[in-house]
Parts: sequence; structure tokens; C-alpha cells
Amino acid sequence: MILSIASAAITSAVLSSSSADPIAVATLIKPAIASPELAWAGLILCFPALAAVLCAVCGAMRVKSKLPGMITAIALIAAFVTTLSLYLTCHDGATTTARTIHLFDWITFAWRGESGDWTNFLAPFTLYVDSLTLLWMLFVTGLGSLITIYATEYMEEDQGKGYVRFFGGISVFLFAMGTLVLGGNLLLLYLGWEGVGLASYLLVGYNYDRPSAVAAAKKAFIVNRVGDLGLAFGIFLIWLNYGTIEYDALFQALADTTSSAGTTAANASEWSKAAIPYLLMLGAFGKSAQFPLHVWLPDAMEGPTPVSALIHAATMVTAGVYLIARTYPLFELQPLALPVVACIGCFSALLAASIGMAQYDIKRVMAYSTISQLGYMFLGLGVGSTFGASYHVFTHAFFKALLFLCCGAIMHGMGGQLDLRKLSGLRHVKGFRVTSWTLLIGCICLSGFPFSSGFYSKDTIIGAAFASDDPLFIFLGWVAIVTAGMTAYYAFRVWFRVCCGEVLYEPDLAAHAAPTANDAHGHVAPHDSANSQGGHAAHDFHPHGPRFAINGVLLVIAVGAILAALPSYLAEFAHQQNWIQSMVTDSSAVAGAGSSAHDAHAEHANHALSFTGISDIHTATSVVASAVGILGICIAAFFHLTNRKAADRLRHALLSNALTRWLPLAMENKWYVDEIYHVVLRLPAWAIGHVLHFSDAHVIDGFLVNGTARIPLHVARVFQPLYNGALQGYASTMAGGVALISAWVFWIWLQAG
Amino acid sequence: MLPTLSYLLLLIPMIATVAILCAPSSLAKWIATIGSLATFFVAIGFAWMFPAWTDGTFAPTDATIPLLPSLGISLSFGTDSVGLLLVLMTAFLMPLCMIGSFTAVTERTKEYFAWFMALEAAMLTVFIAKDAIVFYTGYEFTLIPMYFLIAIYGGDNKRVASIKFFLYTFFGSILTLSGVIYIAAQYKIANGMWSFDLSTLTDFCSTKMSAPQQYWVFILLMAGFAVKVASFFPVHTWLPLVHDQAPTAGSVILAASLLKLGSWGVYRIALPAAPIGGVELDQIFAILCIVGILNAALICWVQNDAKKLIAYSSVSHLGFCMLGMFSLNAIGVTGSIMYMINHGLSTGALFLCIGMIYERYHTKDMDQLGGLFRRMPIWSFFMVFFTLASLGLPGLNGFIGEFLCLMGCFTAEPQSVAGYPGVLGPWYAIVAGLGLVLCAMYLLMMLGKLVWGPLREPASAAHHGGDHGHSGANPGATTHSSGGSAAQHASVTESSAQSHSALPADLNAREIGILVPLAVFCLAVGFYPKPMLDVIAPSVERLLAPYPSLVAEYVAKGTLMPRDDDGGGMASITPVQGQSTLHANSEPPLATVTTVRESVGQ
Amino acid sequence: MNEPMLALASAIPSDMSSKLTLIAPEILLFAGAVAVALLGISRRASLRHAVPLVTALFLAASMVVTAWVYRSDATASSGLMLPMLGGYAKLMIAGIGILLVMVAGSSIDRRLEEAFESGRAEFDPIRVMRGEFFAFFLLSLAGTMLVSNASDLIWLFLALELSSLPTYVMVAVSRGKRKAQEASMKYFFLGALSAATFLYGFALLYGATGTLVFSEMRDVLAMQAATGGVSTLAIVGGVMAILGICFKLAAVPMHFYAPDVYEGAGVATTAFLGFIPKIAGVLALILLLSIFGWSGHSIQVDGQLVSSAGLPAPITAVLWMVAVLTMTLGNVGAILQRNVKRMLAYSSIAQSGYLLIGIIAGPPAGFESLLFYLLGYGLMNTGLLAVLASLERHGEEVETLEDLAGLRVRHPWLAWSMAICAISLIGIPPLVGFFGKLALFGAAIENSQMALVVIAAVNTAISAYYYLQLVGVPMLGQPNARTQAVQLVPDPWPRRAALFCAASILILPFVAERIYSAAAASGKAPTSAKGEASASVEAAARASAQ
Amino acid sequence: MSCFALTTINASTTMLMQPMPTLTLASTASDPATVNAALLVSALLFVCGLVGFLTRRNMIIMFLCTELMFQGAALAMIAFGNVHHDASGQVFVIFILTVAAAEAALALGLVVLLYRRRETLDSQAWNELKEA
Repeated sequence: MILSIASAAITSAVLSSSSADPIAVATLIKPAIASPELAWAGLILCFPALAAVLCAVCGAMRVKSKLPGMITAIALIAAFVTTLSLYLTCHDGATTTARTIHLFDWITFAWRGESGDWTNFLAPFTLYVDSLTLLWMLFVTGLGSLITIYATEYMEEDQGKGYVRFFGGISVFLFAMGTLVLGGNLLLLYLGWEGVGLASYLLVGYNYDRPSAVAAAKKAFIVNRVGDLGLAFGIFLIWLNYGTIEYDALFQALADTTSSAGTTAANASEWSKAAIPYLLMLGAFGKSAQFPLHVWLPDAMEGPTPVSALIHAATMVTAGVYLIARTYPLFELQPLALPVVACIGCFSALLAASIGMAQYDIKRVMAYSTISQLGYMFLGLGVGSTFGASYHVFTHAFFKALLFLCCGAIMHGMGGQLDLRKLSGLRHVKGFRVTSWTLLIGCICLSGFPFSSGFYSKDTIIGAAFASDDPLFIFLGWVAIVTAGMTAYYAFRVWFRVCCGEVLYEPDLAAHAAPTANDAHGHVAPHDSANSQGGHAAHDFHPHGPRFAINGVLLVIAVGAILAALPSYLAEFAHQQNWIQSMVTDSSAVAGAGSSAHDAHAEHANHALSFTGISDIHTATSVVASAVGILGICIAAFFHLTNRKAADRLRHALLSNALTRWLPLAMENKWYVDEIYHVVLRLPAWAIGHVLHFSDAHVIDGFLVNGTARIPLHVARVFQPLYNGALQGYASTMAGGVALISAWVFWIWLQAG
Repeated sequence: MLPTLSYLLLLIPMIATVAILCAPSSLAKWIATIGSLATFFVAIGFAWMFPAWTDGTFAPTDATIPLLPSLGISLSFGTDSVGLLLVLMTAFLMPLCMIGSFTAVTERTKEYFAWFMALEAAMLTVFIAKDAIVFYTGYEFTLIPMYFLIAIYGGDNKRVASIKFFLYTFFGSILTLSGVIYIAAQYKIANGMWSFDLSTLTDFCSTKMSAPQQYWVFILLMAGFAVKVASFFPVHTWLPLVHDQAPTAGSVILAASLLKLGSWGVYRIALPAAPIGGVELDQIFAILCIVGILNAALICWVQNDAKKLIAYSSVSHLGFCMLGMFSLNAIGVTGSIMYMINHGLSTGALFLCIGMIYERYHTKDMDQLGGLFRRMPIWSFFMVFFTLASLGLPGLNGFIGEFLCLMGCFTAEPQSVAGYPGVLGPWYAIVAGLGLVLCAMYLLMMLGKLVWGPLREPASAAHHGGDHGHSGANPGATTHSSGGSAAQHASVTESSAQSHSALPADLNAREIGILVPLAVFCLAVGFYPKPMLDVIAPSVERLLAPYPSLVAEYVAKGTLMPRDDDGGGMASITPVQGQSTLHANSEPPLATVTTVRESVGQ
Repeated sequence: MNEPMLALASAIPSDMSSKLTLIAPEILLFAGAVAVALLGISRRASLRHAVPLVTALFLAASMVVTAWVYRSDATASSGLMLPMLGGYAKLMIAGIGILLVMVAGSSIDRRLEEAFESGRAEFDPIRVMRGEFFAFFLLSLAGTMLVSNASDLIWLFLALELSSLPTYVMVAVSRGKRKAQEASMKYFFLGALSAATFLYGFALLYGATGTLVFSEMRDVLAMQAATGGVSTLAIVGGVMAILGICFKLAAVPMHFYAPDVYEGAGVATTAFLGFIPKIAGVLALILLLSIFGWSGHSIQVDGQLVSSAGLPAPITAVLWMVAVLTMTLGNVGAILQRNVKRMLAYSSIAQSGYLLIGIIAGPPAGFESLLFYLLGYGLMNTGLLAVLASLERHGEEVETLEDLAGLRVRHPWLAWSMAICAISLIGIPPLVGFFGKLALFGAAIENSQMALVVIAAVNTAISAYYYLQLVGVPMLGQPNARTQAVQLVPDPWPRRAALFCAASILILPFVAERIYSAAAASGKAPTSAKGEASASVEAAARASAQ
Repeated sequence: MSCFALTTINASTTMLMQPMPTLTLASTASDPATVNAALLVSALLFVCGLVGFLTRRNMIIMFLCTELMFQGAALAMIAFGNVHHDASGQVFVIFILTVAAAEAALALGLVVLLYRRRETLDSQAWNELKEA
């Protein structure tokens, strides 16, 4: 109910405002070249699909070994290689031209309307490959294969028990993500969209005998479904207004309508054109867990860590960003659309960062930081710098995956322990050195420490915000800077708490839900706290560090996180164009690519940050942002490295003071968003459900249906006393009947006569 | 050759019925299976030789045997591509049901299978009938076998459910009969001789009868079909009660084919015959659909009986189907036909799965059952697969129907770009869209209770579990895991499962054999629906021919009824003055507005 | 035996002889009645046991004679308004009559005959009833046949009286129990009352038109209709006549006797009462109403053909109101019943309501569907009661639904035939009941009576409830203590009648065309060509002989 | 009630008993007065019979009342015959008489049977057959 009211409110707002200012002109996008010779690109999808089928076959044959893991890893690596070769073939020289590869007809049919001309609805299974797609597919398949290798070892305890289901889920996910990104029309995007929703449902609900995991999986799917509904309505409107949902044809149709700006399509009412971006936005925020629909991501941490790393940090959640980048011209048409995206993105970033600061479960902290970073990406899109957003997506994928894998490694070794109050000084524990240092690298990138990959991508976004000298964007820029500070604080809070200080660790007893102590085989409920030395009393628990596969992957991704900054290094020092920027400029999101970093526009002096005295806006922002970041780190060091008691004392002080009591409570309880949804949506629906159930069974069925069925019965009871067996009774009733009928006939005759 | 195939399609089930009644009861189930398989092959042969796949006309045209010429009734068969798809689906599902109920029924098996064969014959008659009375005969006769099946093999208060089913549907269909006879009588007055041929009647009614006549005829026809489709709000209450009491195979056929008789009736008779009535009442029926969707969806969410939940979900799903039908544009109607077929497959399969649990645990209550993934992984795979199919997950068959129906309703704007103006609009679709979200909620709630979560078994089945002390907090250990205690644990449950039913804990080969073809079909339609879409489009176009101009006029003038409302109620409607010649139905129906205007004006 | 009769007939002057040939079947039945009465009181048990057989033979002979008579050219010159009406009607009456004889079988005097055989009592002609019963049986059938070719009011009055008086005695004689006598008493007094009513109606009609002969009355009334309105005397007379005759149909104001008489009388007599008086009533109404002239029905008025303006408004109003009330009260009344015979009484009231629709619908379509529906109804009703007749519990008749529970377990054939008859009565398509209703509804709508059809449709739905009980109880019920004692009657003939009825209900739809065209032919006015009439009569003969 | 009926009966019979001048069919000019009177009497007879039937409980009296109704109808026939100068009315009356006689025979036989069974002539003693 809330969804429809929200979309109604947005559309009505748009209705009133959009008619005033002139229609913005969408940038022209070059038509794609149909290239059937690239049909082998379909392999990118076939490999994961094949892996899924093989996993199912392994499942049917009850394979106990690591075979499914191997199959999936090989398939993903093959997909990555194919993507690489596709990239090389398409990226000849500086620019990559968009290509459409037709595989087969999926949903296509045509009919003749009243006017006799043919209208058709085309949703063929074609791939639309341009540089944006390649960028996305490169890091999706790349990270996918790395994380799968990580998972082969991570999931080894479940070999007989759930291994097949896990890797089957991963391959289904990769297939769906591939379809989403490579798809040539919005319907294929929708197929991928719900496909990844399904994969996240299966994988979050992996350890199915934990009710909390099942509830989290269900919540994830339903919240995504709300977003998908918005996307579906967006697709309907697009077809209604432009007559097509294929990207290539859509972009040309957009070009025609904007060039002949005067004659908007006769039969498309103004509001339906205006509503398109808002509905697509709804879908994007559903999938990328932005403010109204973000509640499912923290709960999705119930799933195994590789799942959180791959799906809920690197790839799936960026689908929203991809959608808006792909359909960017549509967003440009509506002047109000992009600012709304920016506002919601920024607000989500602030909200998530505030919650992240107060969480104790390190995976929850990382989850909220993902929401926060995604907020930045949408801010980037909103302020018109798709290059910034894509670059942040690229860097974020690496360091966030790294952070999650480190958490996974810690959890793996520490018997499922994730509470940062019960873990500290991991740096000194044998076997966890690699994990600690890689965690440090991750936190540095996350907090935007100068010259780290996070620093470059985040500052591009904030710089773009300030560069656009629109008072709203400037305000958002400042909010972004404050959030950057908070991000730095909670990133290093985790690191200092977990890795520094004196050595302290204990297994998570709750995770050992073994009902009876004497269960020799160590039935440890959640598989990933595989405490192989037996779950006896906590005191003789000794952690075991991750082995080669996990450490290897951690190192590779750490290097990746560092190298993610390479494009801007080259741009900065070797004066080439930033690789990401070049990729974005060739794609449909060219409008936001912006010219090279040093265009004249940024030169003028009195920009918002002129107090710093630096003329170039970008350098100014990076200076200010990194300063705030370092400040955040120092505060974190103060509270969590040197005197940890101070943190507790501060929290206690805040709680005791009536005025500020609400702040810590709200932050720790996630601003009560879940509870609001529960009270506003679930309870009324549950109540209405019961009322309707009662009314259906008793009012409609009981009263209406059975009631009408009993009318003849009541009429019969009325006439029953007439047949009382007395002869004269019958005779008199007969005489009365005859008299009545002749009277009635006489009355009719009078009227007629 | 085609006419003989069409007769054969009906004769085989009838012969099978007689054969079952004569043969000993042990052979009953085999004869039924062979009979239904033979019917399926004949149906495939019929489809293979079908000439009118792409031009939307009716074939075969010469399969007629005069039955009562003085009343214009002849035993004539002929259907278009859509009817043939429904025939194929019914013929495809019937053998699966027969095989599915080998162990479901222990006493009075002969009657059980005989009634099913009679039911199949009646349903197939409806789908390929070319004569209104043959259509009505099939449509009515399905009541008798279904009545007996529910009354003999049903649940606890089966008698009440069977009587309610019979009377409720009979009341609706008797009104439909009076509507059909009304059209035939007007035809006789105009042309001097009786004819019950469906195409003649629908052409006559749509071109020659006045607006008020078409309005009332549409109401009468819809009375019967609406009750049968059970997706419109006030008339849906009988479906959950009947599903609750029907035997498994009975509810599969009820959900898959019997509900489609109603929607096929709307597609074949109601919409072509009374376009003015259709346009005039379009919004009312659409609103009833939407209320039906949301009402059923919310009720599903609070259900704790699995079978009733799926029954209410099929009410909600068919609400979408009929919403698509009433959007009166190519996308919507195509989507609604795709929906009819896909709903049959996925909901039928879901009922089979629930039936399989019922045979093992003798309860459908989701509070007693839970976490069955541990005990029955294969069953859980199929259950998850078919739940996702009926959820409308893209890539599976539910999605195509659902998406097109919603799109049809959405784009049914007065000035639509797709060549078909409509009276519905985005707001209808947005409210109906909420049904999609609710659908995800209740189906996943069912999955969460039945498949995922800790293992909960009803007291009767799990009595052995108590003494061993571990009620199964056995993470991910499927029944057949090699772990030491797990194996011993598993063998115990299998032995206890053997004790009270001859079925192993998880699915046996027979049951898997039923579900696999359904799953393959769902996946195939989901990924490559093009052949079905191409086949449906021409038939839909033929149906919707008179509608655009009528809708345009309706939008322009607000109502199609004559302004000086002379020909008011039915009783006083003077029969239409005899038009000299009736246009041969080969010629496409005229622009109806002018002729209707004329005839009303007289 | 009937050759000398025909010789005698040819000796009589020509117009008289043509009339005599027309009533040859009735004369045959009179002879039969006498023969059966004599056989009934003969000392030799074998002769007494042959009484039902002889009755059946006479009925078969009358069918053959009817077929022969209505094929010859005697019909043209008979001056009747609807000369062919008798052809179809008499065949139907005789055919169903044979079935009713089978249903009665040896049930009359069964106790007495057993006592004679076992020597407990010696033969005494006073106490033996079987002969008289079947004699009255034949007399009543003859009376009903006479109604079909009545040419004037006297003949119609006598025929109606002849068809109803014997039934009063049959009811009294049918069962040796107090109930039968009470039923007979009620039936007699109410019958007499209604006879007086329609007699007075006839008197008024005579007063209005000055003649008793139908054709002349029709012309007078047509003249009156042409020159201003039909006289009030004729209208009042017509209304009283219709309401009087409604007693035969058990239509609403006059239906109160039906439940008690059907319950009190023996099963065989209930079967007889359920059908034969109904035909007499329907034929009488058709003849009476054709005096007032049907719409679109051409009548010679002083030379030129005038298409009459249709029934006067009051007459149609009476018929419409009686039809609606009969249908509704009949169906509604049946819902409460637990006694099967009483339930079938209400069902026969409801069926009369449907028949009245045919009458309102008028000559061409209305009569065809009416006569076709009558045949179907006759078979269904007789079939149901034949099932009851073939069962007994401790020597008593099986009457209540509880007795029939779980009949399928021990007598599957009887249970199936009851189910088929009940389902056909509901009007489920493949069976004959549906086609009858379809024709009726079609004819009614053709004469713009849609409201009546919708009411009839609703009533059919209400009737489905109690007919479904007749299907559900025997087929699905569980046998309980009461049903242990239910076993078959020694006489095999009621069972055979039940099976024949069920079989014919299944087969009739396939020969429906011939029967329907025969019914159509019988409804035509004399202007129709002779050839066509005779062809259809042969068809009818072959069909009902089957 | 019944005495009123009796007085009307003998009034009409006396009227009838006056010697009709000549019974030839065609001759008597039927002055409307007598015809209307005859019709009135027949109607009264009919109503009187009906009322008697409904009120009197004795079965024989009830039968006599039906006979009365028959005679009412017969009288009307004769009156109309007189109006139309047509003898067929009277022919009809003769048949009415015969049928009435037949009914009488049958009625009395039945009444005797009932009397022998229940030792009473009261029609309300017989109400076993009734709606449950």
C-alpha cells in the first residue's frame, strides 16, 4: 500500500512541477552495430548456466567431494576470460562502439490494431555490449571467480551437506547477473533482476534450519519484489511512450523525440513520460538497498560470508547503479529526477553511516557501510557524474569484498565470533597476520585515506557535487564530507577493536546450538563456525587461522583494492584519460562522464571551497575530504585504541542525559526503521488478512451464499402450515386462491381496458 | 482425417470409462492411464494436423453430425489455436493425475478412475465444441463426475462441499443457458430457423442485437462463467471449500482445467457475442477482479492449511488472468491465455506436491508440518521450483502470463498507442500490482513453513523420534548422508514411514516421473514462449476485431446505451425486426456501431 | 378381434363413421376394461394372474390401432380444430400406460392372492380387487384419450370426467391401508369441487358464444375480438374453466390434494396419478385456449383468413401467474420433504409449472416442446416410482429417503437408474430432460417471455437441491440399520420398468429428432397438408413402440 | 347460512315450476328479466353449494353440496340455452345429470367404506396425511 501511495505522491509532485520548465534535451547516443559474429559472447551466460546444471546433477548423484566448487570456479574463470576477450575485441583503440548480439527470440509477438498497421512487442534475447557493460562484467566475473575459489575452502565442512546447493546458487547468481548486465532490453534486465533476487533468497537462506536465516531470505526477496514492481511499471510506461523496450531502439526514439522536442508523442500524456525515471529509481533503490528499501541488506548477513562478499557487497547491490547509468538519457529528460536520486543517495549514506558507527557485529558494520557507499554512488549519479559513480563502484567492489572476506576469515577461525567487544588484538594471534593486514588495507580504502582507491573515487563524486555550483548539490557535498568522516571513524573503529589491543577471543556460544553437550560429532549449527576440534567448554578453545586458499585470495583482492586506484594514478601522473572515464564516455551514460579532470569549468576561483585557497575544485575537495577522514581516524584511535573505557563512558553519559538519550538508542536500533515497517505495514496487513478471512468464511460465504441458498427453505416453511391435512382447509385455500387470481385478473383487465 | 481425430478425442475417454467399469478393479488404474495417454497422443496428432494454427479461424469445419435439426442442434466440433492449447494442456495433465493417484485411493478405485475418464471426456468436449449445446453439454456434465469424486473420495465434510459445488456452479450455468437460448431465439425470429452453431450465434448477436439486449445477454452469460472461474470477488468462496475437500487428483484437475472452462467460455462466447455489454461492464468486472486478487492474497497470508492457501492463491492468480482478458487489448488477452495454460501447470504441480505430503503425513496443516527439506530433499526441490513458477519468477512460465496481463491492463488507456484503446488504466494495474508483492509474501511464507526451518512432523509420524532424544537439529544432514548416527537415524525414520503408508520418506520413482515433465514444461515455456505467443496472437486479433471502435465510442460518449432508453428491460424487449439476410460469417463482422445504432433506432 | 368393429363402422353414415374410426382405440380400451373386469373375478388363479398381462395387450393393440387410424385420411374430414393432436397423444398415453401396468404388476391383492394359494382363505369374488383396478385403469386411459379428439364442450366434459372418476376408485383400492382411503376421500371431494368449477366455466362459455362446438365458438370469439373486446362472460368463463382444469395439472390454486394423495396412494397409483391426469389437463387446456385463438394462428372468419390478436390479456395473465406460482411453490415445497413420494408430488407440481410455459408460448413452438417434454417427464417420473415399487421393507412400501440410503451397495442397477432419472429431471445436458427444457425455454423466449424463462431457470436451480438428494442418498449414503430390511419385491416387472425408463432416458436424445417432429406435426392446425401429417405419425408410432 | 340457502332454492324452484307457456324451442320470446333471474339463481346455487361444502363437516352433506354446484351449472346452461334459442344447452344438462349420478354412486360407496373404517362421517377425522 505504501509503495503505491509513495509512487502516487512522486508522480503528482512531478506533474505539478515538470510542466513549468522547458524539456531538457537528452544527449544523443550512437546506434549500436548488430554484430552476429560476436555470438560467442553468449558463452558468458552459458558457462554459469552449465555450472548450475552440473551442480544439480552432482546434487542428484549425492557427490561428497569438492567437485561442485571446482566446476563453478572453472566456469566463472572461463566467463571472466571470455569477458576479457570480448573487451579486447570491442575496445579497439580509444573508443568502444556499442554492439547488439541477437541470440534468439524470447517474448516477441505482433498484432494489427484497429487502424490496420502492425504494432509489436519485441523482447528478443539479445546482448547489448557497450563499454559500461564490459566494465561491469569485468569486475562481476573477476570478483566472482576469486570469491568462488575462496568459498571452496571456506565451505569445506558442508561438503556432503549443502556444498552443492551453495555452488548451484552461486552459478545461478552469476547467470542472472550476466543476463541483467548483458541484456539487450529492459525485459531481460527484469529477468536478471528477479534472478539475482532468487539467488540471494536461496543463498541467504542457505542454513535453512535457522529460522532467522529463513526470515531474512524471505525479507530480502519481498523487499526486492517491491522494487521490481516499480521497475515493471517503469517498463510498461517506457513501452507505452516510446513503443519499444530495447535499449538501442529506445535511445534512437529518445533522440527523435528530443530533436523534435516540440511534438511530444501525441497520445502519451505528459505525466506518464515524467513518471518513468521515478519508477525506475524505485526499482534501483529496491535492489541497491537505498533509504526506503534498505532494511533487507543487514539481515542478509545471515548468509555465509562469501555470499555477503560477492552478492551483498560487490555485484548485486550495484545493479541499481547500473540501471540508472544505462537509462541515463531518460533521467536527463526530467529535470527533477537526478536531484531526487542525489538527495536519497546522500540521505541513505548519512543514515547508514550513523547506524554503522553504533553496531557491534562487524559484518553488520560492513553491511551498513555498503549501504552508505552505495549512497555515495547514487549521489554521484545524481550530481551528474556517472564517471564518479562508476569509478566508486569499481573501487568499492574490491575493498568491500576484501573487508567481508576478512570478516569471514575471522569468523571462520574464531568459532563464529563476530562481536567486536569479544575480539581484540588479532594482529598478534598466530595465523591471523595476513587477515589483519588485509583488513587494514580494506579500512584504509574504505575511509578514503589519501592516495587510496576509495580516496580517488569518493573525491571525484564530492568534487562533482561541489563543481556544479547548484546550492542543493553543494549542501549535499558537505553532507557527503561529514559522512566520509563518519565512515573513516567506523572503519578504523573495527580495525582498532579487532586487531589492536591485548589478545582476547572467545567462541560464539550461541553459534554452538548443540542441544546436548555429549554430541560427539560436534553438531555445530551454523556450518561456517566449523569448530573442528570439538565444541567443548569455551576455556580450551584455540582458534585456527585460515589456510592457503583464503589467505591467497585475501592477498590478491588486497592488491586489487590498491591497484583499483591505478586509473587515477595514470590520469594524475601519466596524463592519460582515466580508464573508467573512457569506458563511461563510450556508453549510454556519456552525459555524466564529464570531460577530463582539468576542464576549464573547474578553474573559476570563487567555488564553494574557495576558503581553502586552492583554485582547482577537485584538489580542494580531496584536501578537505582527506582532512575530515584523518580526523575521523584519530577519534577512532582515541576511543578504541588507547582508552577503550572512554568509549563506554561516553555512551553511558549520552544515555543518562535525557536530551541526548535518543541518539545512541536510535543508532543502535537502526533508527527503528524495521519496527516502523512492522507497525505500519505488516501488522495492518496481518489484521486485515484475518478480518478478510473471517468475512470470506462467514459474511460472504455464510451470509451471502448460504443465505441466498436458504431463502427457498424459509419460503417453504412459510407455506408449510397450509398443508395441514384438513380437507376443508384445502378447499377453502383453493377457493381463496381462485378468488385472488380472478381479482388480480380483473385488476389487470381494468388497467388494460 | 481431422474430424475423425476430433471424434476420437472424445470417444477414447468414454470407451475407457466403460472399460474400467467392466474390468476388475485391480486393472482400473492401468486402463485409466493407458486411456488418458492414448487421448494425449490423439490430441498431439490433432495438433499436428491442425490447419488453422496461424490464421485464427476454426477447424475442422466439417465435423458435424445432425442431432436435433428442428432445434438446430448438431454434434459439431471445431476449435481455434487457443482451444487446442487448452486441449493439449488438459490431455497432458490427465495421465499425470492418473499415475499420481495410484496409491491415493484404496477402496472404490473402479468408480474413481471411471469418473475421471468421464470428466476428461466432458472437459475436452467443451474445448473443441463448435455447437453451443455441445459446449453446454460438456460444461454442465463436468459437474456430475466432480460431484461424485468429491462426495466419495473427499475430506471430512465432503458431502457439504460436493453439494455446494454442484448447486453453486449449476445455478450460474443455468443462467448462462438462458442467455444462450435468448440469442438463439432472437436468431430464429430474425431468420426463421433455429441454429445453435457458436460462430453463427456470436456473429448474429454482436452485429444484429441492440445495445440493451447485448448488455443483458453479457450479464447472463457472465453469471455462469464468473462463478466457474471463481476469480471475481463475491463468487469465489466455493473454490477453497471444494479444494479443501477434493482428493488430490481432483483438485489438480479442478485447478488446472475446470476453472479454465469458465475463462474459455468468456473467451469463446461472452466477449465475441456481446461486445457492447463487454465494453459497458468492463470496468465493473475489472474492479471485481482486482478486489478478488487483493482479498484472496491477504487471506492466503493468514492461512495455515497448505491446500486452502494454494486454492486461494489460484483465486488470486486467476484474478490476474481475467484482468488481462478484460483489458481488451492484444497484450492483455494474449497474456491471459498464456496465464490460463501456465497456471494450470504450476498450480496443478503444487497440488500434486501437497498431495504427496498428505499421503505421507495425512495432514495439510502448516503448523504441524515444517522443515521438510531435511526429510524430503527431492520433494523440496520440486516444491521450491513450482512455488517460484507460480510466483511469477522470470525464466519460468508464470512470469510471462503475469507480466503481459499486468502490462495489458496498464496500457489499456483511452488513447493507447498499441492500436487498442481501453477503459482500464495504470491505476488499475498499480493496485493489481500489489497482488504481485502479496503473492511473493504468502508463497514464501508457505515455503518458509513447509520446506525451510527446523524439522517438525505431526505427532503420528514422528512418535519414534521422541525416544531417540534428537528431534533432528541435524544441520543440512539429508536423509542419505553417510554420517554414522545420521544413517542410523535415517533408517529409523524410513522404517516408521513404511509402517503407516507404502511410500518411502522421499519421493519414489513414480512421483518424480510425474513432476519432471511438468518442471521441464514450465522451464521450456518460461525460456522459449515464442511458438505459443505466435499461435495465440491471430486468434486474439479475431476476437478483438469489434472492440476498438466500440471502446472509442464508449470513451467518447460515456455509454453505448441508447440515450432515449426505449428498449429497457429484457421482458419487454421487442424482438429485432427480421433483417433480410445474415452476413455470411466468413466476412469479418461489420463496424458494429452503425448497424447497432440502426436497429436500436427502429 | 377389431376387424368386425371396423366393418360395423363402415356401415354407419360417412361423417359419423369418420368420427368413430377416430375413437377406435378408445373403444378397444372399453372392451379391454370389460374383459379385464370379468377375468378379475374368475375362479381360476391363472386367469386372475393374467389380468395385468391382458391389460398390457389391450394397450399395445390400441397403440397399433391408433397408428393405423391416424395414418388414414379419416383425420381430414373430422372437422376437429387440431385433428392430429390425438395421434401423438394417444400413442404416448398407451405407451406410458404399458409402463404403468408393469409398475403396478401384481402389487394389487398380493396378500389376498398369497392367502388363496396357501389355502388360508378360499376364493370370494367380493374381496378380489385386481380385476376392478385394471378395469378402472383402462377406463381412465380411455377417458384421457377421448379428451384429445374432443370437438365440443360436452365431449370434453365427459372425457375429463371419465378420466378422473376411475382414478378416485383406484386410489381407494391401491393399498389396503387407512392412508389410501383418506387420500381417496380428499381426492374425490376436491376433484368434484374442481369439476363443478370448470363445468360452470363451460356454462358461461356457452352463454357467451351460444354454441358448444369448438370451431363455431372460435369463430364467434374471433368476431367479438375483431369488433371490440371479447365479452366479459367469455373471459370469466374462460378463467373458471382454466382454473378448474388446473386441478388435473395440480397447478397452484388447485394443487393442495397432490402431496397427500401421492403419499397415501400405492406406488403404482401414484405413478399413474403423476402422469395421466396431467396429459388430460394439458390437452384440455390446449383445446380450450385454442378457442380464444393464438397470436399468429390463422383462423377462417367468414371466409377470409384473419390472424387472431392472440390470447386476451386476462387469460395470458392467469396462465402466467399460475405458471410462476406453480413452479415456485412446487420446487420450494419439495425441499423440506423426507418422504420420497411426497417429494415427487411437489416435483410433479413444479413440472406442471414448466408445462404451463409451453402452453403460454402458443401453438407452433409451444405445443411441440410441451408434448416432447411430457414424454420425457413421463419416463423420468415413472422410472423413479418404478424403483420404489420394486423395493419393500417388511412387506411395507419403501417411502422415506432413509430407507434408500446406500441402495448402491446391494441393488446397484436400481440405484443407478434412480440417479439417471433424477439427474435427467434436473436438466443436465446429455439426458432427455435437458432437451425438453431447452425446447420449452426456446419457445417461450421466441414469444418474448424472457422473464418467465429466467424465473424457470432459477426454479430449476432450486429443484437441483432435492433431485440431488435423490441422487446422493442412494449412491453415496451409508447403509444403516433401517436399510438392512429393504429387499426386492418378488414381482420382476417393476424392476424391468425402472431399467427400461433409465435406458430410454439415455437413448432418447439420439432419436429426439423423430419424436420432436412427430410432436410438431400433432400441434399443427388442419390447414397443413395431409401427407406430412401421416408421415410423422408413422415415425411417432415407431418411436414410442421402441 | 344454510337456511338462507334453502329459502333461495325453493324460491327459484317455484319460479321454475310455473307452467312455461310452451316449451317449443324457437317460439318463446326470452324476455331478459326471467333470464337474468335464472342466471342469478344458478350463481346463488353455485355459491351456496360452495359455502356448504366449506362449512358442513358431514361427508354426505359435502357431497350433496357438490351436487348443488353441478345443478347450479346445469341451470345456467338452460338459461343460456333459452337466450340463444339453442337446445344444445339442455342436451348438456342431461349429460350433467348422468355424470352427477355416477359421482353419487361412487361417493356413497366411498363414504360407506370410510364410515366402516372410522365409525364417523366427520371429514375432519381424516387428517393423518399432512406435512410433517
